[in-house]
Amino acid sequence: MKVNRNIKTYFLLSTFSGMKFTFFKMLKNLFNKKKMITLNYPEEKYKYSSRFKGTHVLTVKKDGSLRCTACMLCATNCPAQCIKITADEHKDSSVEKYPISYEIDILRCVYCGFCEEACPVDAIRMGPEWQTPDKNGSKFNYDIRYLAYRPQLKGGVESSLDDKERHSWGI
Amino acid sequence: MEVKILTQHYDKPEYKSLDGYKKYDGYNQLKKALTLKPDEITEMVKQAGLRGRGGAGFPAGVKWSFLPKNNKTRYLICNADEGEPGTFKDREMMDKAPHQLIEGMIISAFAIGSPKSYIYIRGEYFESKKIVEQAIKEAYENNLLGDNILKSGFSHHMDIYSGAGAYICGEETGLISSLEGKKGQPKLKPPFPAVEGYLANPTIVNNVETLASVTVIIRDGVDGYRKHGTEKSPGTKLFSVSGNVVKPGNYEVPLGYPLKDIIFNLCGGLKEGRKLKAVIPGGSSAPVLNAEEAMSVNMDYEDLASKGSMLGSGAIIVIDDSNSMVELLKVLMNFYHHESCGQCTPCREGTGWLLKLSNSILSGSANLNDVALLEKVASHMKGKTICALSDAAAFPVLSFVSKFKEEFTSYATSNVALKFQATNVQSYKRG
Amino acid sequence: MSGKNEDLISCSVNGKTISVPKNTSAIKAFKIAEQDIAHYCYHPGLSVAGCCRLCMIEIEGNPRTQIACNTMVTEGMKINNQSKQIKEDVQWGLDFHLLNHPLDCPICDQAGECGLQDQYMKFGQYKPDMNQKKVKKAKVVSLGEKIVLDSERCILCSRCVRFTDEVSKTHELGIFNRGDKSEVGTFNGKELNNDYALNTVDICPVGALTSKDFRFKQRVWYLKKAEAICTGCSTGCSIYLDYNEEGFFRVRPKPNEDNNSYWMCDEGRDLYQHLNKEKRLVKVYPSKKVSTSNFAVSSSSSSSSSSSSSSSKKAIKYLKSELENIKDSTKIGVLVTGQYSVEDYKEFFSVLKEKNSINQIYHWFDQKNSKNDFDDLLIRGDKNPNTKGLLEVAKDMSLKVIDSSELKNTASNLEILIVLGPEYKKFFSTIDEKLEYFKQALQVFYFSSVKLDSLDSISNVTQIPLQSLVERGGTYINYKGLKQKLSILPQVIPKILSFSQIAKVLNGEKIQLEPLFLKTQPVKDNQFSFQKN
Amino acid sequence: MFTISEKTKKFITKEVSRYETKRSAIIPCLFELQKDNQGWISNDCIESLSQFMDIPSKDINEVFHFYTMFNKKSVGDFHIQVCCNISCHMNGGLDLFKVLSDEFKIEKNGVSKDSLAISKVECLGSCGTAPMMQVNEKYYENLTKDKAIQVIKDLIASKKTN
Repeated sequence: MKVNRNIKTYFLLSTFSGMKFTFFKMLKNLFNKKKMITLNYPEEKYKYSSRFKGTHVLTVKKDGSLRCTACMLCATNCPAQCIKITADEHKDSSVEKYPISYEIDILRCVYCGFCEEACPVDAIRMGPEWQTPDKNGSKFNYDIRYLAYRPQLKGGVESSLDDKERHSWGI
Repeated sequence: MEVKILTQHYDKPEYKSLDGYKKYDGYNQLKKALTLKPDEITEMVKQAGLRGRGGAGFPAGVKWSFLPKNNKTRYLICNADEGEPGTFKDREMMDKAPHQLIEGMIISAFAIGSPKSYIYIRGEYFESKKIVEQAIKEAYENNLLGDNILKSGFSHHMDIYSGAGAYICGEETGLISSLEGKKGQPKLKPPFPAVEGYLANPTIVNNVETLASVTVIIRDGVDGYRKHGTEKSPGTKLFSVSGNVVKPGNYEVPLGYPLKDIIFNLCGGLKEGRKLKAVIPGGSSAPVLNAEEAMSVNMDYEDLASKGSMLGSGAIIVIDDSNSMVELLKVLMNFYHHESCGQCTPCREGTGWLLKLSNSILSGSANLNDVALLEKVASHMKGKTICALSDAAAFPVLSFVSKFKEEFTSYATSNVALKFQATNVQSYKRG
Repeated sequence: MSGKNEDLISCSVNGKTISVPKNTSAIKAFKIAEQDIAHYCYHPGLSVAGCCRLCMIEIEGNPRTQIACNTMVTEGMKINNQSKQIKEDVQWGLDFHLLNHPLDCPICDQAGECGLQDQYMKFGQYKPDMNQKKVKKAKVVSLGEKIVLDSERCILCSRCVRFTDEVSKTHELGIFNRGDKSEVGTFNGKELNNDYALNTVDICPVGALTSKDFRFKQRVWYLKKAEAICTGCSTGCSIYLDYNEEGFFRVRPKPNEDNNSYWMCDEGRDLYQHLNKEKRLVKVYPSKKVSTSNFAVSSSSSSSSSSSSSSSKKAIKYLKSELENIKDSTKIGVLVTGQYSVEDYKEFFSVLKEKNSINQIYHWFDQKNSKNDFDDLLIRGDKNPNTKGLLEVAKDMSLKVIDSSELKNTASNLEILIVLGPEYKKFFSTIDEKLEYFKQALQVFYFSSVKLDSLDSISNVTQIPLQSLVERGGTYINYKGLKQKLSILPQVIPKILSFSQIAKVLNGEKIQLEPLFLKTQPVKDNQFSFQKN
Repeated sequence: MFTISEKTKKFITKEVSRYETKRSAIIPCLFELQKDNQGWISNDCIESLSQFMDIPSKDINEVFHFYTMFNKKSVGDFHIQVCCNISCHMNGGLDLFKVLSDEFKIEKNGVSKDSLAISKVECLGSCGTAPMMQVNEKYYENLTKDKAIQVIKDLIASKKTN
């Protein structure tokens, strides 16, 4: 029998048929949590690959000093021109040149990774973090203290060529 | 058997002093030469075909004829630096017959009309320097040097100058820079020394033996001199034989004399139980000959050139089968790296590279393409620098590697795994 | 030196036939034919060393390859350096140069203009076989307070040694040791401090000699190059000024055959310092003595805190009003130094002459006795770049030139003294003597582009900022009458007038102030990436 | 400041006038100076020589560092120079060097207690009589291990007597 259009509109048959789909999905999720597609963020976070291009990290040598020699190649290669470096003479003559200030204006950064490619001494890397909110605008100018020594970097940044192997060579 | 012309009276100790030298027909050639005209003497030397005995083998007469006709003072310099490894003939000539050299120099100076000449002697030869100085003093006292020599109107002054230990000062222009008090670094050619040499004056640089042979040419005349040796390389040559032979020493034989006779007859052959492995015929910078080539070669400029080697300073280094060619190459490369004057980049950096490569091959930490690299580096160093030291370093490498290929590869393949040498990655103290 | 004589020789370089004057070397022929040739030790201003062995050429009819810097061109000679053999030789020559060269490009100041980088890009082999240990030499050796030496980077081309032997004739630098252990250096710690020492930094093709003044200040590819004239003395050497948005960083000599060939002295290298903001006179300092009411300059009451928005224009309007109510021209004194261009003098004097009919100017010239001493290379006693120009303009406008020492007795009855102050303060030793005269005059208007701190203490001086010499442009006439034009550069400090604008204001016309260099420069393209100027 | 002895000063003035240019006299004067300063030349020696001969100290230092026979540091009374080039190497030049340095305990480029110094040098032009060595100015040829040791012992003994 042809179901009358009015019954469909008044008794909201199409709505309930739609809700049927989500209702059974909810039951399925209730009973076997592991198969659930979505993550309950922020407790569980998605694990990205080591090549993920997140917030920048300035890698450090064994003695904790910056690996960066202020050669300005990243600042030159950056299409957004958001890296500002000033260099100075290092006291220890075997280091010769090091940055006294290294700032990235993260609001203008397009996370393209050109700086990581340009760096000859692998001093700057794109780290795994990506959630970096902040309250006022001035905080988005990351300086050396944030880029190299922020607390989230406690365990060292895992990447294709980990620091531990290079530290074992003593550089 | 030996043909002693230059070294006829070397066994007599009094030949060293002036009267002893005069007893054996000494300084008569000078009297005879002073009667001739200078150009005649140059012509005689050119006819006699006397070739330079120092290493290049350039005809002496032709070199003398390059002198420009201008009124600049001309200098004659005797190259007694003798740095070529394996060579010790000049030292014996100066120890045993200094006057022979002085007489030859005065005749040559008269031929090219030079008022002043120097004997540039090697710094390490302290004793020889004393002997030659004494001889010069005697010559000055007997009116054989100084003004109006033997009343002939030709006046000539001679001085002796000692180097301070540099193989590069054996090269003509290196010697001239050293004489001028600068670092013994070779000068750019052109202009050649005959045109602009010592203090930009025309200069002729000749080896001890070349200048001494001039007296022989004057005494025996052109055809008397050409009696010995072959058509293209006439006269006799002093060969200093060293290495694994029973009786090493200086032997004067006519040019064209078979090498086999020199080693096995004159020098009493190898030590017993040893086989001939290789011979370096003309000083360390001459390409090496393996055993077969050495057996069949005659010692003159043309035959050695046909075998791919060169006569050079006539220092025969005999190598028997107890030595490893790679080790000898390392010794030679160490020599050339130590003696490179550092002026031109290919030679300064190239000799260092060759030494490090031969070291790594010898220590077994090299791989196959290191041997090929050794040859590539040597071939690209050759012929590109101001003086011939880079060629002198490249010739042994190319001849050693090409003629003893399997020995080099055996050293290299003993290290099968290509080890990654993290040689540059280490923290070093700088500044 | 450029061969005007008639006997020109024709020769063909890489197929291009050119005619060159007699006895030029083959490498100069390559430069005339604009053909690329790799070379390090050849420098047109120095003797031939022929030791880098890179400028190899093939000459038709000569089996061996020759070096171009030592071979003289003969009639009808055919030379080329394009053959495969030569290319391979140059590639290996470059490899030999880079054999013991340290990997210092990130920390080397020369990166971007380094001979090794440029010529390896053009002629290099790109597959290095070197796998042995490099030779270690002394790094960061300080040669005095101007230059730092790094002998690991040095490729021993001996240019600097030849410079100290032939040009500055002070024989400080030498190459010691032998073989690949040889190092450039001075003997026993002696310093490289002669007047022309920094030229060795320019001619060093690599980063072995770097100047302490420019050390790590700026990367070379950020800098733009402007041609200018050094105003340190009356030689007027032509120079390159390196600058970008943050200011001026470096002065380098520009090859100019008929004046300073390839060199410049070290004093001239501080020229860039007084073009930057720190040393400049940025805003007007009105004199305190005059009552601020009719000095309609500062809107707010206190005079010192006036914003510099358009105060210099108002200050000159005030000067105009002061000048109008002085009828007697002897009451006005004009004290001038030889530091400004011919156009500046013409405009300024013509206005004053026409409005106040002045007929004399005081010439502030400190080097009377040392005027014509000369160290037979470049440095001259007369430290003003345009003394000749000033005298010429004064003669054209029939202005009497009186020496500034006359001010001793005339300064007291002067009502207005206009001063065109010096830029190179260190050459004007008699400044404090002049300050006495300023005190006697009733009112002093001190025009200068450089801040003179000792003027603040004098009450009756109004300091008015001026554009610096590169922002004004204009022609300068050096000691032998050579006229040299300066190109005009964008401004570094806002709201500053040039002489033509000052003249217009004095005439009462309207002027439109130039926009500032920083803001208005539209960033059309990413000028920090590889600009090819 | 090193004071040049009177005898050497006279020698230098004679040498300077002996050659065409005074620069040619640098090498002979450096040899003389080396005798004055116990066998080696210090920077002060070069400084005073350059003042005395009025030649830029750079040129003298260039010549000094170029040649191997000028010693850069003290070499004691006897400087043993063992030839290690190709002919001497084949006849045992290297072990001669090892034997001598072990026997008299001379460490590498140092001076032993009875003031001996030893170094490997290049070809000394006496290959026929390999292996050989040069001590100060005298050649000792056709050496065997014990003959060489005996020679050095005699030298030390002779030094003690005079």
